[in-house]
Amino acid sequence: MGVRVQTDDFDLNAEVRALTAGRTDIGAVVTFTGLVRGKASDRVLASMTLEHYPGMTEAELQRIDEEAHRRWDLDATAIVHRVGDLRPGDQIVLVIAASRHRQNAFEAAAFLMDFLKTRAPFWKKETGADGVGAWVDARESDDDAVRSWG
Amino acid sequence: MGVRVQTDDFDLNAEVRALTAGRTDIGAVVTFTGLVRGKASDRVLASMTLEHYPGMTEAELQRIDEEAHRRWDLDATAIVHRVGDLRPGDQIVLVIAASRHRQNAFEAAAFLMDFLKTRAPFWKKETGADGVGAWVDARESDDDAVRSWG
Amino acid sequence: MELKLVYFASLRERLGTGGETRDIPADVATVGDLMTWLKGQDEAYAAAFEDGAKVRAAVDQVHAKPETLLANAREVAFFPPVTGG
Amino acid sequence: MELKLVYFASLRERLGTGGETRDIPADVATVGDLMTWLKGQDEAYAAAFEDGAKVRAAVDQVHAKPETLLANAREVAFFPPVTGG
Repeated sequence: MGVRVQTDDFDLNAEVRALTAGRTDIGAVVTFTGLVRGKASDRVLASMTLEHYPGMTEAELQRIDEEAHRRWDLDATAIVHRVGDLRPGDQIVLVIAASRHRQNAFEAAAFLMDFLKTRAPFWKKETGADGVGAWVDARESDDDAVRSWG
Repeated sequence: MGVRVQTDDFDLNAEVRALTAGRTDIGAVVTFTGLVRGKASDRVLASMTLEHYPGMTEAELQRIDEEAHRRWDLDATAIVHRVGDLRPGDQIVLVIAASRHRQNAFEAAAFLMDFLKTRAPFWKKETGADGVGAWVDARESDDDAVRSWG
Repeated sequence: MELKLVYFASLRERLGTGGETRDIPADVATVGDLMTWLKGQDEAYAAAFEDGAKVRAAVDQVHAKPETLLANAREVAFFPPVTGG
Repeated sequence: MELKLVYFASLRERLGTGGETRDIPADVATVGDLMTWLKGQDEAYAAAFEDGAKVRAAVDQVHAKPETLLANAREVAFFPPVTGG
């Protein structure tokens, strides 16, 4: 239910607690954390810069989140995405889905990530250890993942 | 790769960091946390007691974990399960699957939970607000979930 | 054959014990045989093992079926379907 | 019609600007028309919009297709396929 775009890092415990604190109706919490990998197609990375479309990003994440709540019986969800300069090992994105039952939570978290990947207006530029920058190409497998949800 | 059975609570951040610290090859971390719900089939719970089969539990969790590593390309996994007396809202179980790509991590985490639910020798006894204790019945949907993995 | 038997959860409560060591006749070859033999011991066992479909077993800490051979087993466990997670 | 145009990522770099306000002719009715019209402006636009399949658009911050009508749009965005997450 909360979507956020920020340059700051996020804290997994704090984000989960914000959803579950004081509640005893939630039986299952699934989190997905995306991290910057140190190698991309055999290229060693020095850093990654995330650009986004302020305004549309938040609106689109909100739309994706609402769609997840329409499709599954969820008690709480959260999406946090970082922008700006990141380094290998840094956290990029966090998705949380909480529900009474585990299958809803797993499916909704996977759905949120699949749709975020193909619809939320973020763009990654990688800078190699050689100092050369290159925009990341979109992956066809991500489009396939979205189509699989019908 | 680590499986643990303990009475103490666990810390999500610490468990994830133990798997990812100092690594830059992991792109995706999926966690599942199971919590004690305050109501079970309209019965208000005061507490829950988890019994297990010491020795077999750890061995079975290890077997389930190894099977996940055979089926998916995973960088790291962890399973932590609590035993003893728990209250509504308490954490019961944690599963973590880390991989280069998100689909592996999602599928492996769901697989670990489905198999843990039907194979790991744990038994829950619920005590209602009325003081009456009752062993929890196994759910057929859990058996179905395991069969779906083939 | 001397065998360590262990019981868990509702089965442990019904039998009033978490485990015991028993001398098992030589013709008790499988887990199913053992359940049948235990049922014949007294009323408490008969009641606990009555609904065989609800009793699961492990031999030396590995899940077993009624047809699983006891062979040189040291420990056989009986328990209801598991409910962890 | 006055329209705010915004560009992101590789498209922004190619055009050398993150955005501009343009006066669009009345016969530019759809997102596709707008792309065709921009391509005719100069070589930088022609190059940036050359591979139409790799350019995505949003109208007033909602994903759009080439056939999406501009109608009373205030802001149109062009960008490559997204790569977040």
